[in-house]
Amino acid sequence: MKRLGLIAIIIFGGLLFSITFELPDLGDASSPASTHVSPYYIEHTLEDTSVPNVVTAILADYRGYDTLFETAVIFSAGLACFFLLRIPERKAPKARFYRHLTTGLTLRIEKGGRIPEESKEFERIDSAWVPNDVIINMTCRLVVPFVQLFALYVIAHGHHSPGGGFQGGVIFGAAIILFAISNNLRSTTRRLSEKSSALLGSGGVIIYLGTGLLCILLGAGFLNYSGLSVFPGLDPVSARSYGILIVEIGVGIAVTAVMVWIYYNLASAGTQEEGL
Amino acid sequence: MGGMTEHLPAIIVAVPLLAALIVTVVWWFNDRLCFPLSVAAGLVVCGASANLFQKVLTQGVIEYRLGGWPPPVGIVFRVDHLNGLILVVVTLVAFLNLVASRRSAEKEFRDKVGAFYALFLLFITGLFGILITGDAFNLFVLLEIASLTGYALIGIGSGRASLSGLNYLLMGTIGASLYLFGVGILYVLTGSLNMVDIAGILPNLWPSSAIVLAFLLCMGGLFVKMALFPLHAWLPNAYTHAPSVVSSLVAPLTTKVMIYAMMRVALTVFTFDFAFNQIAVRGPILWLAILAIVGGSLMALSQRRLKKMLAYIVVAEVGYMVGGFWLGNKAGMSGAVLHIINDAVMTLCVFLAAAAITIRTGDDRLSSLRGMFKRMPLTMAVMVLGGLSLIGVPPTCGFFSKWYLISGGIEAGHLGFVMALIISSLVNVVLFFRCFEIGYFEPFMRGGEPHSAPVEPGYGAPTVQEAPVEMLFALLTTALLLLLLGLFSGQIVTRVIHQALPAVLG
Amino acid sequence: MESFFLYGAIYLSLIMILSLYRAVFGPTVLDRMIGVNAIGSKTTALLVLIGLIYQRVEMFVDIALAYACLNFIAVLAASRYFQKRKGLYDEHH
Amino acid sequence: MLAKKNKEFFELMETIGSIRPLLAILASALVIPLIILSRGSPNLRELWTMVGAVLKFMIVFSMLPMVLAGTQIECTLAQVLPGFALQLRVDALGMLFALVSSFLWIITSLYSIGYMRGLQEHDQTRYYSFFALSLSATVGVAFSANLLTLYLFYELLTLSTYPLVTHHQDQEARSSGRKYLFFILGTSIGMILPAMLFIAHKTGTLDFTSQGIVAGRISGQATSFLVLLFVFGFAKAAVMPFHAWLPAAMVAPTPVSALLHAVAVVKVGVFSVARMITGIFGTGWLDDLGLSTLICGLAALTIIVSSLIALSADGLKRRLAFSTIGQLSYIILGVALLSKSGMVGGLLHIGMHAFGKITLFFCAGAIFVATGVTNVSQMVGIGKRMPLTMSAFFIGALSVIGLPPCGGFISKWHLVLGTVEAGQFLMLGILLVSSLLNAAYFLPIVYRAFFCSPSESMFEGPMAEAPTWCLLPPLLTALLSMVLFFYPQPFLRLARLGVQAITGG
Amino acid sequence: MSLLAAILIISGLFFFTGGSIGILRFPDFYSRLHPAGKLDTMGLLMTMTGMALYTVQEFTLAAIFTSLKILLIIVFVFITSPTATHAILDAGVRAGLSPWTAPGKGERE
Amino acid sequence: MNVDNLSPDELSPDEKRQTPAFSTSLKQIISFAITFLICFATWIILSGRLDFFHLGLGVIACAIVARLSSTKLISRRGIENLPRQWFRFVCYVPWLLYQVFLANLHVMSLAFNPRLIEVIDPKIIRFKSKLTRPMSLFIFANSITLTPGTITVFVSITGEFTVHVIDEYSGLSLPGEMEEKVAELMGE
Amino acid sequence: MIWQLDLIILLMVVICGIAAISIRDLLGAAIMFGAYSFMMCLLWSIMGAVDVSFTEASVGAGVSTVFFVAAVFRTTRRTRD
Amino acid sequence: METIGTLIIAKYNYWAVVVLIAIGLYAMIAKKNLVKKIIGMNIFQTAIILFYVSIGAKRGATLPIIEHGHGESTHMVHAADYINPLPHVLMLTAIVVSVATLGVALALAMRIYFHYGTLEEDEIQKKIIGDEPDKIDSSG
Repeated sequence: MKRLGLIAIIIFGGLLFSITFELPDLGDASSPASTHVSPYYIEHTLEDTSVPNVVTAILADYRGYDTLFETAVIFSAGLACFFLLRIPERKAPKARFYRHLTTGLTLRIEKGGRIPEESKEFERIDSAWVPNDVIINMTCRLVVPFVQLFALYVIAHGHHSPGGGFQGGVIFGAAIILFAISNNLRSTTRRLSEKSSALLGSGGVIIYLGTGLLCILLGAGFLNYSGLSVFPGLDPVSARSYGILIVEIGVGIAVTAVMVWIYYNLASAGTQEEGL
Repeated sequence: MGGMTEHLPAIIVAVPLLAALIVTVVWWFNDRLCFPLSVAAGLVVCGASANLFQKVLTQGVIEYRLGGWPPPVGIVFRVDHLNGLILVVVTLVAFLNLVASRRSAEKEFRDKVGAFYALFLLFITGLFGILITGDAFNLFVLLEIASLTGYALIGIGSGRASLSGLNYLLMGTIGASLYLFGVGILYVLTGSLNMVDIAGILPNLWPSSAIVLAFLLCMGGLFVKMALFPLHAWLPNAYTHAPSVVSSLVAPLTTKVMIYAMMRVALTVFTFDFAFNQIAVRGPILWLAILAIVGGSLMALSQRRLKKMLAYIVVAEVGYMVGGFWLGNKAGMSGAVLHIINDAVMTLCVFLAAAAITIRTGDDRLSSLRGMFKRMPLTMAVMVLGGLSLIGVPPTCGFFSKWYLISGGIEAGHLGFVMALIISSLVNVVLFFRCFEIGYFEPFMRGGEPHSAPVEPGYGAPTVQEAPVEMLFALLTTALLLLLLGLFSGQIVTRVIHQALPAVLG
Repeated sequence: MESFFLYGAIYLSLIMILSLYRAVFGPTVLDRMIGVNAIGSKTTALLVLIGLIYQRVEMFVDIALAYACLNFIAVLAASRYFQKRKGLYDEHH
Repeated sequence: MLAKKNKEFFELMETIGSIRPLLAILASALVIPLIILSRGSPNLRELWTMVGAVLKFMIVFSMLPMVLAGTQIECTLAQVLPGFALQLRVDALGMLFALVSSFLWIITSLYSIGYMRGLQEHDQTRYYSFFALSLSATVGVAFSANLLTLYLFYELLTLSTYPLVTHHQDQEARSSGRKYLFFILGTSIGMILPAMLFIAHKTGTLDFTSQGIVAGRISGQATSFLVLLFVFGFAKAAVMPFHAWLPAAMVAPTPVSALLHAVAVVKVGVFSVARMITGIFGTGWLDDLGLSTLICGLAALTIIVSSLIALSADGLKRRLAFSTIGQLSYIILGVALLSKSGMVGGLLHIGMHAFGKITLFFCAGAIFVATGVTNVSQMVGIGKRMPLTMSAFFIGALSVIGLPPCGGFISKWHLVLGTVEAGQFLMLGILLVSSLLNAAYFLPIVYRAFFCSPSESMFEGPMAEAPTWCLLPPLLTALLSMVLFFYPQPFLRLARLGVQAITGG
Repeated sequence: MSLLAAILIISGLFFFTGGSIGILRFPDFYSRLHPAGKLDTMGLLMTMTGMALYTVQEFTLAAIFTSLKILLIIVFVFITSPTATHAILDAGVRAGLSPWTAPGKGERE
Repeated sequence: MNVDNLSPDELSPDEKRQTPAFSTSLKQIISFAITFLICFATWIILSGRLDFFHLGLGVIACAIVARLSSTKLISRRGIENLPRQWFRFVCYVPWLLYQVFLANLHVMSLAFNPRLIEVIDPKIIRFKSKLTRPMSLFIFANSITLTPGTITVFVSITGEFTVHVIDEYSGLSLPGEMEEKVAELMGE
Repeated sequence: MIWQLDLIILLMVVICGIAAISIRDLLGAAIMFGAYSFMMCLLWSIMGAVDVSFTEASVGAGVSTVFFVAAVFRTTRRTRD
Repeated sequence: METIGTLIIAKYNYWAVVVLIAIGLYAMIAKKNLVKKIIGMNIFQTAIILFYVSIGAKRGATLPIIEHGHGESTHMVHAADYINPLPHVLMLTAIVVSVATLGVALALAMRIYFHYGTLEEDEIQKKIIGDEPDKIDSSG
């Protein structure tokens, strides 16, 4: 197998190598790729959509349809992980673990212990050998809000700087994952349950798709945000700009939720009892 | 809603996507609503596709600009006779499958039924998108959504399913990436992603070997996705080990849609002249197709499991269509297109029947067919019809596409292809009649006791236990479709397919 | 000044190769983690340097910031592994 | 000159559109649901069968006057492929065959009732349903206007007879069924389909016309190859070496063997070959190429070899089967002689042989029902126990051998004339030799049945005929065989008309 | 200003160098963490400060915000880097990796 | 060494409970407000755009974050002396930076020392700190990690420190001055 | 377009790639894959694709490595190649 | 010599792509461990992303974010000054797709592990054969 693989790769590599001489040089400004369609984008983005970040404009508007499906792909990945891994019911474990909220100490309650599942003083956590690491906990307490804020910033400022819904969503998701890693899965799912992550995930895509469909209802084509200009105070150009923002927010929500959802399922092997 | 018809192409894709999302939401609150919602979406899509097809028939090619941007800048949908027709069949097949899947989905995915329907809808969304998109890159994205959900649906099965699913995933990703690479080279050379636009620019660049490689990469990627013979390794296991309802969804649709994508890429992007005259790939691909037909058929012979056998038949059928297309003449291409729709229905028919049997017996070995003519007479009748269609017996649609394919082969003077088709038909005879024999001659056994050779006639006649009623409905409709497609194949070919074939073919 | 940044960036990337050595050949997984962590912090600096070279530093700062936040997560996740799975080398079932 | 004459003839010939041919085909197919629905009550079920049979015969018969008047009846079902339609056309040739088969279905149905009830067979509903279906297919073949339609019904016939052949569902039936399918489906897909496609590709049409469609469009070499493909490919005609399915298929219940293997299936085979020779290749073109000798040679070989095998066969049905193989080749031989009388003889033989052979099969079935005996060697003295049956057997045998006063004589006479007309004296010799052989394998049965010494007889005791429903049909067909000797007019006229349409004379 | 920036950057690079060489040279996992955890943080601090200074040279609002953002990175790194170091070390301890001790000095704990 | 011993599964014996100066709901509001303000300041730095629209977005974003994590960022306990802490913190940072710089020089000298192996003598030491609040523990631990030759291995909630030192010299100063500073900073 | 840097980073990308597939420990491979992502991110910012770089930074550093570690955590680190 | 040097500088991106594709494909074909295969798959995908991104590169151009953008639409924008943004957009999508694929692939790998207790393909194959001794088929 190895040898076969090598031979195949050498042939394939040679084939690819042989055509490199026909392709334009790296950074060639006069290559067809840079002269056919892309100048249109660069030169017209501002007047079409008033978005300085050309990438965002293309992503969410000129080729917004791609992005709709990109979001759908992410969503289906979340759904797929859920579908493949989730094990809904499990037999109750021998012992439960609780953390005292004010001190952060861990309690081990044997089967039939007294502390109820829902308690204000205690919080049920994952398992015995996760130490309550003060340093990591504190760091995350400090860092997570800022990461979240940063993520929101990235989503909101996709028009002017790199970033946008997807990047921001991933960062937001990563912030929640960070919280899950530093604390434990159970306390994370209490804050953002699997159900809400699923709902948010589809909700995000629905925002995107709904914007597109709303455009149809408003008389423009699918995903043609200029249709939104029927709302007061919007001209077609700024309507496109706001349309892009709405869409980015949708993407952000969906991506956040789905990343978290995938993490829940991967880290707990579908039980959602105990994470990484 | 008169104004809405103009947006039909978008609606066809948006509705199942929206339904998938809503199903996901609704499922957390009430899981009984999932099925009706999905069926409603399926119905809407069926209606929309029929309507769209009608529009295409009257108005010619429909181009729908997404976001209102003109083609090379934005993405467009292009619906012509060919994909309009295939779209109708694909929506119909998907709908029938959706209806059929109810009982067993509830049984197999008790607590994840919403996710199942959502993935189902996402899967078909991807397929519809692939069919109508006019953008080379967009095709990739849609390809991925269809594949990704496909991997999940296949991997959920028990036993080796996840391994097969992962294999499929790896192969599928290679395929998609190769395609993406090919599109990348095209983009480097032309600077465009719109299929028609690329086709307009490419003739200036024909001597370039880079284009040939781009062509090979695109084709290679799609060949992997459609499981053309040497690249078919993922398919049989994936289809065998997937849950029954899934294999009856994936098997009829995936390969067919990929073959259509191949046609689309070869004809629209690279143009007929390039694909058939400028480069000499026609011969090798034809021989690959022949290998696929013969190899698939022969490997199907050695299988002991019903679904695996059917999966290998799918491999062979892929050879039919690829070969027919690459014959490069009118009859062959018509045959290939006709076979796409016929094969979608035929495969649905046999896979659904297999699913029904698997549901009732919990086993998909050939031996599980024992006594089935007595136990599930209607299912078996439909399966016989499907089998006959795959063999190519006249009143069924399989005969007609085979007719075109063989006459295309004769016209092209490619005797190898003709021989391969005939051999494969003969092998199909053996395959299906082996199944029928088992169902007919061997009595039903409970619990899989070894069967004793000579059997008293009428021994152990079991009670009739048909498939669930939804499945039966789907099965009978499919059977009807098999005959209708056969009877109307002349109309389909002259009024639809010939309209869309390249003008060079006359 | 541009060329200064350029050479600085090149120098930094050469240093990264040194860290990479540890990441590639580190005898244990933890050594690799050290190496990768070190690469991560250098990458953050390098991103801003590239921004300076492009003279669009405000665009690259965001990436660097994201990097600084997120690099930490990967390391934390990997080290978390050892808090639940004992044994530096692989467990043998 | 000849062509011109033909043309004139055709211009004279009237063609009318009617759905009657379709109705004739559907008559039996439409009773199937009724048969299935009334599976609870055997009487009702068999009533439906009879209704279907009679209805069908009446529809077919109602078209007879028109056909005899030189009219063709056409019915286009669907334009399934561009340029190739599913089309039905009733001409003299088809009428002849349809008449025989639909008439014999009535008798066979009667016989079936007796036979199946007598043996208390299982799955009778399935049996009757497929029986009806196969009759639909048979008439469909008879009325096909083009090769495509013919192929369709040919395949339908194959498939619908499979459950009949394997009716017993035991190991023997299974292996016979396999053989049956292997030969018939295999040849039709492997040989006929490509040949048909080749012709369609070369000529652009598949319609049966009087001069054939191939002439001038396909080279001689290709034509001879195609001829071989068709002659062997219609394996139902059982030209050696594609005959092996026929003896094997004798495991079926006797009515099945009787109708299908004396009338429907095998006759469909030879009818198809005849259609090929006349309608596709055209007698003129074959004559020009000298291919008739080839076909005749094949047929002659089959006749001789099968007769020799029949001589040595002990099982009665097996002997009858090999006899059938030989007789079928008579028909092919007759048509392939390309002489007028030869063709008339061949076509007549379709009917005459059918009546004779079905009698023989009915008798064999009756013997089996009454005594359970299947081998010739066990039938010593059976004539004393079942005199009526054996008399019918005797008449049937005479008809098959071709001796007066039976219908078989008429057809054989024309065949002999045909060989002389065509100048094929070798064939004449073969005909005569084979007639002798026929006599040699049939007459000893009769002889031993009636004229054995009591010590050898295995059937002492009083007369014990088979049940009435088993006995009447062979008597009836035997009688008809004799009637046909004296009054062969309808068949003769049809055959002449058909031949006239072909040769234009 | 830009000279100061250059000096800061150069010294930052110097710290980075030290960190990388330290990672290579130190004998075991625990001791390697010292250069990795500290020198890299310091290097980052210095280069970033240098770059922030350089950016703020052109004294516009945008430039100020940009350099503030760079400072924000430093803050982040100062919180996360020791934590990451600690996490890795902790992992090592839990994984049961015994620390390298100087030969001859033995375990004197 | 036994890792499991390090995890504190027993309740802390002396838990300091301060008498609340504000009611809980007021505390909530205050912590929300403080979080919001901190976030908004960060937002402005990040955004760099002072127009109405972007500030509006910022308000929304900060509100979301503050809603999500006001309990995380600002501990409810001791909310009343936050300003003082922050002032002290600002004073503490330069000292820390200086220490860090020293530490780096030290490690740097080690890294470039050709006789590295002979110079270093890593070992693990433990000590008990008098600090109790998690925040102070955290600051102390991170400061240890940043300063010469020492890395915190583990801190228990009760203030037991496990520290890896690169050589004997580095470990001498622990807990020492730094602890005092941190204690002063956090008002303990 | 800074080709000098580009080449060095490319070299490191290749090294990381080879290391990621040849380390006989899945956790190590996952970590190396993270490093590979870093390098890719750098490469793309050098080529001026800031958005792509941003995405890769957030995905490679934040999510995909965590996914890998989680998967390895739930399965096994053992690998024979 | 110089021409070779310029050639290297002019085309090295493609060659890097080729090398990375080779690495990825090799891992997917030759490695037996499923997670390794998944890593290989990702490398393969990134190689293609690299290809696209390098197409977009443009000498002497700046990032595709228009400077002094908002509100000053009178400002003339020259396409040659900005890097081609289209490949970036495409590759954003491709990266997302690859992350999604990665998630699903890992989920599948985990299921496989739970079922067979190993991630090595050959060991799984052995187990399959061991499980079903009467049904040996060669294809994986």
